[in-house]
Amino acid sequence: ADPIKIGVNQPLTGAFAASGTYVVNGAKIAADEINAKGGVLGRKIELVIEDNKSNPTEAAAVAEKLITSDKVPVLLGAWGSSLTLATMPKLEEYSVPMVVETSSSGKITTSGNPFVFRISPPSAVEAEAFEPIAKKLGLKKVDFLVINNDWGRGAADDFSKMLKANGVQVGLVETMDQTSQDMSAQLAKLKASDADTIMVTAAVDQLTLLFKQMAALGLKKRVITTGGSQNPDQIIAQAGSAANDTLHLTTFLPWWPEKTPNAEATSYFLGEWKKRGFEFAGVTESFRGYDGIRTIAAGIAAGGAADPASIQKGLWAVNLSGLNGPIKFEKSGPKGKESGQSKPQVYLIEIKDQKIGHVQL
Amino acid sequence: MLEISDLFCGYGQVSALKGISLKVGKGELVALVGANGAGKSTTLRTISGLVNARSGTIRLDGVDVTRAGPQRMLQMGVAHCPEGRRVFPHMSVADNLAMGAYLRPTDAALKADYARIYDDFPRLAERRHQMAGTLSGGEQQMLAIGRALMSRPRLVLFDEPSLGLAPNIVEQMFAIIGAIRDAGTTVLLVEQNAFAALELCDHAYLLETGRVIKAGRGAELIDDPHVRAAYLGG
Amino acid sequence: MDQLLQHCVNALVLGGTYALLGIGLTLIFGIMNVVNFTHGALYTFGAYAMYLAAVGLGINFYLALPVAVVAGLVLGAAIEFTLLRPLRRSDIDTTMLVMIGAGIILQSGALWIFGGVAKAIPNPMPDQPLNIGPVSVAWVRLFVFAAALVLIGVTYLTINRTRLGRAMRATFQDHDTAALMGVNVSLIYTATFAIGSALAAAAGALLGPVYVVFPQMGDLAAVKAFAIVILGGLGSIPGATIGGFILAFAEEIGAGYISSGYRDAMGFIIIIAVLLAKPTGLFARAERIG
Amino acid sequence: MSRVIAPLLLVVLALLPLWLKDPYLLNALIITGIFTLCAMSLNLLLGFTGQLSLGHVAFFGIGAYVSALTALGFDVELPFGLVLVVEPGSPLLGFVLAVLVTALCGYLIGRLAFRVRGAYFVIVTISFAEVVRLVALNWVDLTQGPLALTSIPNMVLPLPGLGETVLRTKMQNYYLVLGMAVVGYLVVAQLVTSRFGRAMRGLQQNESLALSLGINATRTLTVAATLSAAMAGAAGSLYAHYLRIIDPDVFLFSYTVTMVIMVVAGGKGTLAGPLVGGLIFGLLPVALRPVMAPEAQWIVYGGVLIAILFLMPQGIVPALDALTRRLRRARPAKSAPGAVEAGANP
Amino acid sequence: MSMGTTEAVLSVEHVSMRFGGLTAIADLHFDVRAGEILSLIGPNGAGKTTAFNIMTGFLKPTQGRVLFRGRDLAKLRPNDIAMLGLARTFQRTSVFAEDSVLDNVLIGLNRHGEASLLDRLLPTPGARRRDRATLARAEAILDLVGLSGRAQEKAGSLSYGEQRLVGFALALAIEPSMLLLDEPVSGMNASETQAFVRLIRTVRDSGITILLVEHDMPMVMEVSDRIVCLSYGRLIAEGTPDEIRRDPKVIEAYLGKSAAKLERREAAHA
Ligand SMILES: Nc1ncnc2c1ncn2[C@@H]1O[C@H](COP(=O)(O)OP(=O)(O)OP(=O)(O)O)[C@@H](O)[C@H]1O
Ligand SMILES: Nc1ncnc2c1ncn2[C@@H]1O[C@H](COP(=O)(O)OP(=O)(O)OP(=O)(O)O)[C@@H](O)[C@H]1O
Ligand SMILES: [Mg+2]
Ligand SMILES: [Mg+2]
Repeated sequence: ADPIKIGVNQPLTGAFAASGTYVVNGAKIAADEINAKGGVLGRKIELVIEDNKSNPTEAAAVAEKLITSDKVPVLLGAWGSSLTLATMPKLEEYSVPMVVETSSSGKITTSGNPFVFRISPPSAVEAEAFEPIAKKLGLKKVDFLVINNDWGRGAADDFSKMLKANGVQVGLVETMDQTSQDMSAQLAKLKASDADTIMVTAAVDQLTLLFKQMAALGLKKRVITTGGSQNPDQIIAQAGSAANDTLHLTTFLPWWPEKTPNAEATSYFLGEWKKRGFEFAGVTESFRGYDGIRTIAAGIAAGGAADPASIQKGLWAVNLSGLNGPIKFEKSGPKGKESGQSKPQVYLIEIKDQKIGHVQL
Repeated sequence: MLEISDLFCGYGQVSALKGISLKVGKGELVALVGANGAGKSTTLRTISGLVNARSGTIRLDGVDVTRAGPQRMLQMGVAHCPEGRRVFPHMSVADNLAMGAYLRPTDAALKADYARIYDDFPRLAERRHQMAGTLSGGEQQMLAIGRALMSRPRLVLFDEPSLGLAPNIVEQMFAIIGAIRDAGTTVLLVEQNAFAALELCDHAYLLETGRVIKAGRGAELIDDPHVRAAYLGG
Repeated sequence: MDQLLQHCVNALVLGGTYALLGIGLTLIFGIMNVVNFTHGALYTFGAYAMYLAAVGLGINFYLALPVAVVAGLVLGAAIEFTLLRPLRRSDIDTTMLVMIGAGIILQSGALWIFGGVAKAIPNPMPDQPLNIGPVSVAWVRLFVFAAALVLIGVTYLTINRTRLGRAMRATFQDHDTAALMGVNVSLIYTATFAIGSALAAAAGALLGPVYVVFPQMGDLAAVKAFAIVILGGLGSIPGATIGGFILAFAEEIGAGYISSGYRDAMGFIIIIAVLLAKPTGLFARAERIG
Repeated sequence: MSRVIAPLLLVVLALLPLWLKDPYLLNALIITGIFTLCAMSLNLLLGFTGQLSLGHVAFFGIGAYVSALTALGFDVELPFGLVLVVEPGSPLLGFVLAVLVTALCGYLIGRLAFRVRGAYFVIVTISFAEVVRLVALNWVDLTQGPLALTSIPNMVLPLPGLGETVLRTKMQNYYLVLGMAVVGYLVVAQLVTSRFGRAMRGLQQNESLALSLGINATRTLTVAATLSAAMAGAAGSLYAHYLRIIDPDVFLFSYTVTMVIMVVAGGKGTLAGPLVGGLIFGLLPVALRPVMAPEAQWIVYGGVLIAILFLMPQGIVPALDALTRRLRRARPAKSAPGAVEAGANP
Repeated sequence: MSMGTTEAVLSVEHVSMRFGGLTAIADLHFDVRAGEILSLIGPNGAGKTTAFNIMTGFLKPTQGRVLFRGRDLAKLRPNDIAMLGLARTFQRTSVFAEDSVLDNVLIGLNRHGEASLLDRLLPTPGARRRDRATLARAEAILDLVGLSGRAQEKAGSLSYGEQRLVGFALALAIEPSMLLLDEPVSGMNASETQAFVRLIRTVRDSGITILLVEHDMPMVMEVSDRIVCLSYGRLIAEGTPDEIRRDPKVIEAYLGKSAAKLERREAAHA
């Protein structure tokens, strides 16, 4: 039989090229694994990968192409929130479901688009998971330094809300442009503030810069990063000792496969990743591509047919043990037009002496 | 010294020179006169290599230099003081003169040359550090003349050097050109001030629409009725 | 007060790097009149060259720097020779577009060769910052600052005091007449573009170790470089230097006391304000009419 | 040349959807059309006044935001305790407001352009666009900042007899964009062939001389900038209602670069230039997409750009112009035009 | 042979101009009367072009003011002044180099046939008629200056002398009531200059007042009604050509030995 096509809409060039490429590589591992085991519904699956150039207009165009020219019944995409949001009207227009693997904007699952199924945690979910940790750490006053996009802003909002509800003071909320390389002005301000903790939301490259620049300014406070895109290994490799004594909220523990909810799958994924010659640092991004394709495959199997409507139905029935916890969609958003949201696990890790440790609280 | 034969040249579709031949002997002062658009400036530009000849040859001391290019021509001792002043507007007067001596940066005689130019044109000495672009028209013209002389040429091509100069300075300028010739430098002079040029020159050519239509000693041309009517205002 | 001091020191050090970004461009944009959209890509190129030399080949940090600069010089000469020379007589917008094309190719090439993951270049300076009272500065930044000042000084002297510099200025003011002065105009074009490129690459090679190296690193740098050059007045090296410091102070103080969200806006607001007050930049040159 | 190319393109483009049913390609054409409209507006400034606006995307983005916010409604707190509440309105009203607001911005930038020229103008426009982008990003109350404006309604058109029609389908949007492009083309065409157009050309070539002839630089540049901005604003409005989501990425610098490429490669200062450039560089990425790796697509895109300029430094349309002129001259000369007027009387 | 009234069209009232430390004009004071040809002469760098720039609004004087037909020009921009009917040419060649000679003049006819923007958007018959009239006018001007043969040529490709004529045609195109000419015959030979003198006279006879800057003394002496002489920014003499020719200050600062030649020439003519 013909293979079942799955559209993959990711940034392979432009600002997010590194992350998009990781996700695609993870997705390929899943597809090969599934095909090696005989595929779904007796058919192989085939990834149709398109580059959305880190640009919302292109993301929408790519969705249109995948759906109408390649006739894919389901999509994986589109990394950043603005990219995902841009594709959503197309999903509605053609009634095709999409599994969202990375984006964190709350709007994605609250705006009433029943074709969206998200396996990454929106920042509200992350904040909720952080609540018990925050209590145990005994935070008093927190400043924020976030990337100035939906992801960073969303994190600052949701974490502030949660912290205030728990009696923790919230001080400064500083932002940085996603292309900024020099954050010394923001850091000087944070250095002078009386908060005990800084929560940071940014991608790995900016985190590296931040840690180096913090060290250069002699800024020594508790730092917690959120968002799950940290690549701690890359940070250690590039920031060196400057990364010591930082805490990171993450959704995947590739360092200790045995501690993950699905140890067997994690080991397989890590083994395959290594076999293909990719750098270990990328796994904290790429596992989402891997889980995303597995989710879609499970949805197809559960729906019993490879048409968009069946897959959409099937996704609601998915109950899969992902690399970071059970993948199971709950309803979210306005009644009658709910989107699916799965709640992954959130862990706290620590970098000490340039090594990664799991913080058990 | 300079010998041009059957030179053709043009710009794009236009042909500006249609077979020019002329000779400039060593130490001579030769004048080139003609109406607007006759091709005088183009002739000078072709000699100095700013414009490429389409056909014909230019010889300097017997050497074919038709396609030598401006740098090579200057190295061989041919300086060109272009039409319309063309000073470097954002450089000082002194820097403009230094550009004139670009190919002889370490020459010991340089100081004396600067002094001579400043002596000839005291106005320039006053304005040594002014940006050339803010000089008045006539001041720029003096600068252009001085700059051309800074390379100590053997042959100098002047394109309307009297342009925009006050009458007393024009006189002085012609005197300077005469002095240069007397000091042994060969001069090819294009002048709208045809009377003065013809009086001064050893030999003259009359150009019309890209061709040489008359040649002779200056005095001959002054007396020529056609020349009188067409160029000297009757 | 401590915060203000720290901001000022930050701005001073940052201003040095901005000035460094600006001077390469002020040669090519200000003096050659080429709207150089490859400036960012050349900056990125310098950083990758440094990465390859220092990390890939394991050359000593201080020796790798000149290697990267020479690589920039060669690339700049090559770009001028192949792309700009044939278009010398066309207008400024045509060359600008060709430079856009070249910039796209260089940037995509970097992505293709090195991937999107950022690279870090280790430096031999001490990790511990220099602390003076309440103020801290990283050693590597001080090194960059010093190097920037040296490069600016050398460039300034080259342009304003040497025969080469004089020929460069003359050529781009009136290239026919410069040719009549015996200047090898073609060589000057190539040399100027190459030197400007080498300065961009030097900025990349010096800042690569301070920041991280990735294919898009040149985008923001280029926009800032343009702003700095204009702020100081086209073609003026002291202008570009002071423009760099003004921009750095505006950003630092703006982010520190107004809003970090508008950090990058501060520089642009200053530019608009300065140009409204003095439409030809701070170090404009006189023009005359008639 | 423009007189031949433009109507020809119009006929072809008007008939195209009759056999081209692929929604993806229609989508590509719609987006291309929107950017071509921007390119036409940029051409008015760059091609006819010589002022390069590298912040043209600002007008595009402002148009998109104004139109979207009008259609979606919003409430913001203003200083002094004022609260501005706007109920959702018709997208058509949004379009009109988008045009008006961007025209006003264009007017202000035009006034500025009178003071700063050339490279300085370039930077002022870049700065303007960057400041506007940062406002869109940071004024979260109004624009929702990076969280994007979503669920923007489609454009509506009051059709005689049918009431207000919501333009949902690709086909409808295609003809809407095509119609706007035609209107934009005609406005530019009328403008530049007039006395006013000559004034712009004069200013571009020799400003002091133009001034000495009584040409009002401020007014000329302001009118050009105002119209240009309004057209870009109209394009932004179409974009917002077609894509139905906008975020501060509508201010991407690369969009301006795309517009500049379309104008200059097509032939700045010609009427058909931005159309030809727009179609080529709007559709080139679509053509490259299936053939090669993503990075290679960009490299080829840059290569094509360079190749076009090497072969045709003035741009495509002027090169075609020169070619036809040469062909015509090669044929037995019928007597040049102009000679007829000048030399009619013996 | 000063014609008509002594009414001043243009009055320069105690104007000074400084560039940094350099005084280019100091307390300049003179009138131009309606219908006359007045020449402004003086050594290089005396401040003649600067005076033109002040009169046409390109420079604002550091002191003093200029009145044109009774109106203070202090606050007006160059284009406003042109619209009042005061036209100028430039010392350096000045044309719209990329356009044809005819288009150059059409640009210059800017002031001619005011068509509103709306008129253009809807090309009415009225607008078309005006377009045709404008074209005819342009051709007439080219005819007058003798450039009709080169109407379709790119202005930038004309020779130096021809470009100067284009500049003159442009100034005529705005239909001025007064014309400022900055070295109009530089780059022309004696015969061409004579043709130009006839042209200026025709223009003056059509009622246009002319202020001339020129270093071609025979021409100046022949054509001027009156002459004003500047040196180092100061007015040093004012009078008829005969008076100026004999003025020792003018001879010393400006004419040099050529004064004698002029005398001879004049004698020969007489
Ligand atoms: N750059 C150019 N492009 C096209 N044609 C040109 C160019 N320069 C000169 N020409 C043409 O070549 C012919 C000769 O011009 P040239 O400048 O040599 O004349 P000229 O004798 O110096 O005149 P003038 O006394 O006015 O300076 C003219 O018809 C002119 O139009
Ligand atoms: N923008 C300026 N900056 C500095 N100096 C200037 C400027 N413009 C003119 N000057 C100086 O002012 C003086 C008067 O110049 P102007 O051009 O008016 O002289 P001119 O009388 O027209 O001379 P010419 O007969 O040579 O054209 C000159 O010495 C000139 O160098
Ligand atoms: Mg000439
Ligand atoms: Mg003058």
